[in-house]
Amino acid sequence: MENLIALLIAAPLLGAAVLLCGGRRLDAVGHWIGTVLAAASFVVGVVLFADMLGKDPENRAMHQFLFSWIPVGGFQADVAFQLDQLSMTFVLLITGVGSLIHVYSIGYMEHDERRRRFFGYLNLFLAAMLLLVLADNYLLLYVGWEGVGLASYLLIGFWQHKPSAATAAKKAFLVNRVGDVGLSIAIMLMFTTFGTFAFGPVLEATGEATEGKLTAIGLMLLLAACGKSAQVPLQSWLGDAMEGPTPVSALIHAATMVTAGVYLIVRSADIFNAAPDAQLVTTVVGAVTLLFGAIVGCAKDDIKKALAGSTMSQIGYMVLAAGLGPIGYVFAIMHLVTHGFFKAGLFLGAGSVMHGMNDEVDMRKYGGLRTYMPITFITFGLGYLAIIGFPGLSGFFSKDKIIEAAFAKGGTEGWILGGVALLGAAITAFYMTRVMLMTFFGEERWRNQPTASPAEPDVEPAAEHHGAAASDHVAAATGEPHPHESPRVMTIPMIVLAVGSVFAGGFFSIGDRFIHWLEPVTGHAHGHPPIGAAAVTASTVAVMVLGVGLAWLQYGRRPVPVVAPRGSLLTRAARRDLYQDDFNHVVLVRGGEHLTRSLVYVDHTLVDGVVNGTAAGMGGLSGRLRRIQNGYARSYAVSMFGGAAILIAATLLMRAV
Amino acid sequence: MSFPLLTATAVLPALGAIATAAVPAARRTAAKWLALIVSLATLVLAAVVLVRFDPDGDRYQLTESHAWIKDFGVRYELGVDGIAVAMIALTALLIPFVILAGWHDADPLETGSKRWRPTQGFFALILLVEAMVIISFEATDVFVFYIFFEAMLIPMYFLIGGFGDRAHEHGEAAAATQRSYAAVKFLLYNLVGGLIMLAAVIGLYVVAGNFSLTQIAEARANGTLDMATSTERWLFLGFFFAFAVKAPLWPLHTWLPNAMQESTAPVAVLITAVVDKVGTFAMLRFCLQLFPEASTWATPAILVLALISIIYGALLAVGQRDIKRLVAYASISHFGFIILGIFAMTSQGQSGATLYMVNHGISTAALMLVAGFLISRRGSRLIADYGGVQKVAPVLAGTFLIGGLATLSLPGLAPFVSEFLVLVGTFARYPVIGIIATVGIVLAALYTLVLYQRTMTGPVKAEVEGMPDLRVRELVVVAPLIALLIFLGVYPKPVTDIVNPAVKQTLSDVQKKDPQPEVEASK
Amino acid sequence: MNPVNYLYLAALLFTIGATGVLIRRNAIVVFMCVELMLNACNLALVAFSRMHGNLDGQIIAFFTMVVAAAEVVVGLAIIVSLFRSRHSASVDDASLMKL
Amino acid sequence: MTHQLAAYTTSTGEAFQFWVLGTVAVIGALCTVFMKKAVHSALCLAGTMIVLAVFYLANGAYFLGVVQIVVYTGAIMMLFLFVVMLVGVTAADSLKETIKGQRWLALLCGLGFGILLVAGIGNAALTEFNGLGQANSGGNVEGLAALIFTDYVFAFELTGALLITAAVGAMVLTHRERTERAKTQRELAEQRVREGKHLPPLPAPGVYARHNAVDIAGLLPDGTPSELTVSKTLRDRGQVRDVSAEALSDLKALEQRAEDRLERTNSGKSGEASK
Repeated sequence: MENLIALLIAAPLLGAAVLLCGGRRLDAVGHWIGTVLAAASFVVGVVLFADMLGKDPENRAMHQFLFSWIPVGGFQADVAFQLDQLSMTFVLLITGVGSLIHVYSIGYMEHDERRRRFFGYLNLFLAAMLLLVLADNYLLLYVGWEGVGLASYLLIGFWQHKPSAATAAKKAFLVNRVGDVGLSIAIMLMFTTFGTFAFGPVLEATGEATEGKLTAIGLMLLLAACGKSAQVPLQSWLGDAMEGPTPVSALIHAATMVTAGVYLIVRSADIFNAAPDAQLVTTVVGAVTLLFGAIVGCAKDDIKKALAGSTMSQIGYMVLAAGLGPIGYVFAIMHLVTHGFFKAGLFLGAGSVMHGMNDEVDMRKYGGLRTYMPITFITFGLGYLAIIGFPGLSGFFSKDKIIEAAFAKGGTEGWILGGVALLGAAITAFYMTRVMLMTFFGEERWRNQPTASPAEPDVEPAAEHHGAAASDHVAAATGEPHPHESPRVMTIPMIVLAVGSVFAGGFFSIGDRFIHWLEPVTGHAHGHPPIGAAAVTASTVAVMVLGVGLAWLQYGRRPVPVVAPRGSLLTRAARRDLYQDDFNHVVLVRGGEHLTRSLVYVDHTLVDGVVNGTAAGMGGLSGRLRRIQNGYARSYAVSMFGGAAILIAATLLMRAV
Repeated sequence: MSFPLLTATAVLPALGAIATAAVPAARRTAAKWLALIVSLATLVLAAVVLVRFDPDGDRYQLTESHAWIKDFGVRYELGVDGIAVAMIALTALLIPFVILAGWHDADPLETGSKRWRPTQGFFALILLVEAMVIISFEATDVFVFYIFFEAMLIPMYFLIGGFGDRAHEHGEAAAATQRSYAAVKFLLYNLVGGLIMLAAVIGLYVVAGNFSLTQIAEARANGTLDMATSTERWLFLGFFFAFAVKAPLWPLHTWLPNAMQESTAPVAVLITAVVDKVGTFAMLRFCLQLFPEASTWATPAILVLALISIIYGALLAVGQRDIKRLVAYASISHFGFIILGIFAMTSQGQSGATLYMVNHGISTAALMLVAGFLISRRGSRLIADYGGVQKVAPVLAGTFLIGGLATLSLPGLAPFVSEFLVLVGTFARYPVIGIIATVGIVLAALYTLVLYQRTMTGPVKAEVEGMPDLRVRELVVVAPLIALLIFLGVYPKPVTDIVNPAVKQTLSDVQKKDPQPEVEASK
Repeated sequence: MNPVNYLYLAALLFTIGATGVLIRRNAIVVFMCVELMLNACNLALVAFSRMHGNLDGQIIAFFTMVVAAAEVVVGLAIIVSLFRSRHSASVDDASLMKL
Repeated sequence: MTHQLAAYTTSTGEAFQFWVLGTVAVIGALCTVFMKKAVHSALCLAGTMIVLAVFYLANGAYFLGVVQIVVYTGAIMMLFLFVVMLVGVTAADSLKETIKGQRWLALLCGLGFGILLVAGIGNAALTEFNGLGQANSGGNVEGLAALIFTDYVFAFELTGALLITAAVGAMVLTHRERTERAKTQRELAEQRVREGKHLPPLPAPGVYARHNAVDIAGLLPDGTPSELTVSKTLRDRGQVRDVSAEALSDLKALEQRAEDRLERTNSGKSGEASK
């Protein structure tokens, strides 16, 4: 059984290799190869899952040792896999959602000439992500960690002819690199502290290490998590990452990759448990981010950016939960899974809407679409209900548990965190309702106005890259859009995800299935909020209704202006991601440019100048010296004579002394 | 006595060089093929060396020793340890690609010129450099090493000054002046270093009475030869200076950008991937073995310089407008990592450094050669002149990207392994330096991705339109390198197995042990 | 008086001759000064031979004379041909010995 | 007795001789250096050499003394003089220094050198010495001969070879091989016609003169001297004597006398004649 683990990764990896090296002759079948291999990986996952269920909870973990990777002295890095409940959860999520999105992409990317490569990248991503969650040591995890970074870089910048896309891709990779620094430093710390960086030994030995070291490791891991999961202060890349094709946003920037940070924290649970300070920082980061994302999400008119903000804030929930320790880990993962379902569904819906509207992403140019694309409307709606935590849907269960846990943290912290979580829930309800209303309800603002998508300044025909969108819109690309439902190959995945987002939460929570499932790995402690669980739940629902109501008052009752009003100070700030990017630009980019320029100057004038200066000096000196050679035999004779005199003097002195 | 394998490995390319130079003017192609075949044969010999070498055997194997200059106790002594084997293999591996990549670099400008000899000279010089580099990797006699360490400069000088990059914005004349400037700069820098080293070599002879590395190291080890501390330090500095110039270490680096910028891409690869490695290799073999105390004494300063090289080189790479200069500064940054690893005095650091030499050779070769193909197509080195190449020549762009990713040491590619080893090794002994050095990886990502974005992505520039994709010859050059990058990234064990014992030896020479982890984790 | 005075005299003459070589421009005069120096040497040699009480000094002086004769012959020949070629016997005219 | 005496000091006579002749020698040397004309230098040098010859004799080097006079002063110095004549006796070269600082440097070096030499001899401490008594007992020449033909025979032979080489060398240097055939009268004439100057042969020196020395330029009809009539060598040496002035005055006087004798009272005519 263990040997199957490698197969999980091998399948998509093979797909990537074949598709990327295959060349044009594979264009016809490329997408099928990719999808089939992804599905195969899912099947393997299911088989392993079944096998795992067969064993008793305590020793479900499986190991597979492939080969020794980097053996140098005490530094022993192996390529070995560990498949326990936690990994299994991710495996199923990644391969499952991944396969669905492969299917979806078949339709979405239909008319892109580079579809083969797109699927190659998708497979590459799957492989890297699986490696990330299956690795049994931090260094191998690091490989997957950067691998998903690479895949996301390639996919965000998939439409490379768009400078915006290329820039966004670069930005994403760089910000992630900053996080990676954290991860690698954490690994080094582990090596110097424990002499190893394999999960098992490290996590066992946490008890013996000093708390300071553990805190340091924890914080470094948190930094890494911030980078990957777009948490404050490294969140700036996620918004721009929406430049990528929508399936990418759904798979990488909603369902799986961005949750890797949460995985990292939960995986290192023992370290964090032993380092309360690190935990505190984690909760703070989570809380801040969930507000940040929510606020940003409220202001964005670009539907994908709005969803990105919501992703940010949802992951903030997860990080918050993970920071709470044993009372939170399980719920973090649970929310992660449910979020994987409904957020992926939402993005796919958004994609479906977009290409029904000539790739228009501005919600102000939508409206009343529910009649034109019913399936999209329904699936999107279910996802919407799930995310705002409508009782009975999956989002409700997971998020409510997190809020409870936050209160259960106890003390003022507990109150603050819980309060923030509640507030976040309200805002979530608000902006998601806003998205829903602006897109599917209200009057049809897209009527009689050409929509040249702001997403593509260049004049390339949409057929170049925008899949089904182009099929009947090449002609009308600049004219009035003709909203229509997407082909079945796209709707089916949306339906499946919708189902997931409806029932997953309930399925997990009933009888604490999920808790029992993960407990052996992460451990679990029941948290008791000071105001009983029921009260928390009630308040959650209450704030949810409140948020929905407010949104309805603002966007449901009055018509939505096509051109965005100037808005309040906060709105404007939120539109610009609370000026976080501008800060980066001014401080880092500009500063960096000046620094490099001045350094180039220094290198040329100072370091090089010293050398050239010496050379010039030598030349001048010799130029002076050669004047002595005036060519007159007599002057040479004088020097000879003088020399003779000096010699005699020398000999005499020698004699004297 | 057995067959002198090491000598053969070095002599074969030398003979090949003579033969190539002797090919009549009209038969250019024949000369090229001859050179290629010779380099491949050398590769075979190097492979034999690799096979015959037993990692767990004596320190120096396949040794040869003949009296040369009796009066000065100079002996023609050759011998390889794991590190040397790795470097020889790298050299022999890269040269065929260099030759193949430079296939047309020395062709006559106007076709059909009968009396055009430089083509022969170009390939002959390349083979000559290979021979000298290989023998300086093999020499265990300081004097022999010094001779070839210096003699290397002559063919390199002609390669840089004589066969410059024809792509120059100010025309051929300006290119020629720039070239000669670069060549002279290269020569002067390295000569100065070499002369100082010569003084140190003589001093060593005065102190030790012979030039044999093995004997002196042994005598140092068992205390029969004890130098005054000051003497040892001076000698160490003499040696180190030369190697630091060659390496190149900040602030002795300014010759490298000019040299790489002005020379053709294959020659640039020759400089940074092969010749410069002699410097770092010699630090490991000579500085540490001959002068252990002095090495430990100088470590802090050297580490700081290496750190400066890393950050400084990376920052300047970000600031460059010229593709080749950018790669050059990136190399400076990487050499910083190598030196950092060597003087971190941990097994991870030094194994990492050795591995780094190999990987950096391959990755730079890949990146630089693809860059060379790109430049040869457009006829300009300026980044600003490109854009959207990815759309016109996807394969070229893809290989370029992989080369770049290797340069920023992406996990899964070879350089990551070595870089991480170096960082861990440094961190284990000097945490602060380790952390600062880690920042270098962000900068590496920055300059690589900026380069890729500016040249390959975005709307297609008019001049780039219709740029042909990689030809078969070029693919033959690049594909194996990339395959090697991936293989060594996934399974570096073969190399580490060869290198580790030698590194252990070196560490024992300097009486250093790996720092032990605070918590002895149950494994 | 002590014969050492001869040596002093020789030294004096030698110095005068040398200075003359350095000062004069006319090749012939320069040449004469050289002869003067030679003679000074001879005087010293003779004085030495008297002091040591053997004839070796004189013999060396004798050889010096012979050599001087040969030298004069050749030297003067050179001067003559020099004068022929450039109508001047000044040593400064031959000032091509520079970079 | 002479031996004993010679062993420590010399006779007062010799001392007297030394001081007198030494002064002479030094003066001669100085003159050699500082005389403007080469001839004078040569003569002064000859004087110095003779003085030296005397000193040789005084030091018991009889053979050398004679050789000094015969060979040096007799042969070599004459050779010098001969060359000086060849190059130009009267051509005095200026003592003005052309190279900057050369003279001062030279004097400085000379002074320093001299002082050092003297100092060297001084602290060589040569007080006690033995004369040539027994060395010259068999006669100075015989003694020399014995040594030359025994110990120094090789050197002697070599000097012989050297002398021959020198003689040959001198010849080679001075003797000019005529590479092309000498031009005949006719060719010279034709050349002159071709060049178009001096169609008639060059005028002879000494025209209109009671002087007919080669160094006197012939006069042109208007009485001015013509350089052409004097040989080039003399011209180069600047040894042309100009007698045109007195020649003209003589002419005038001659005409005057003729007038008187013919008793021409015609003032107008006389006026014309006096012109």
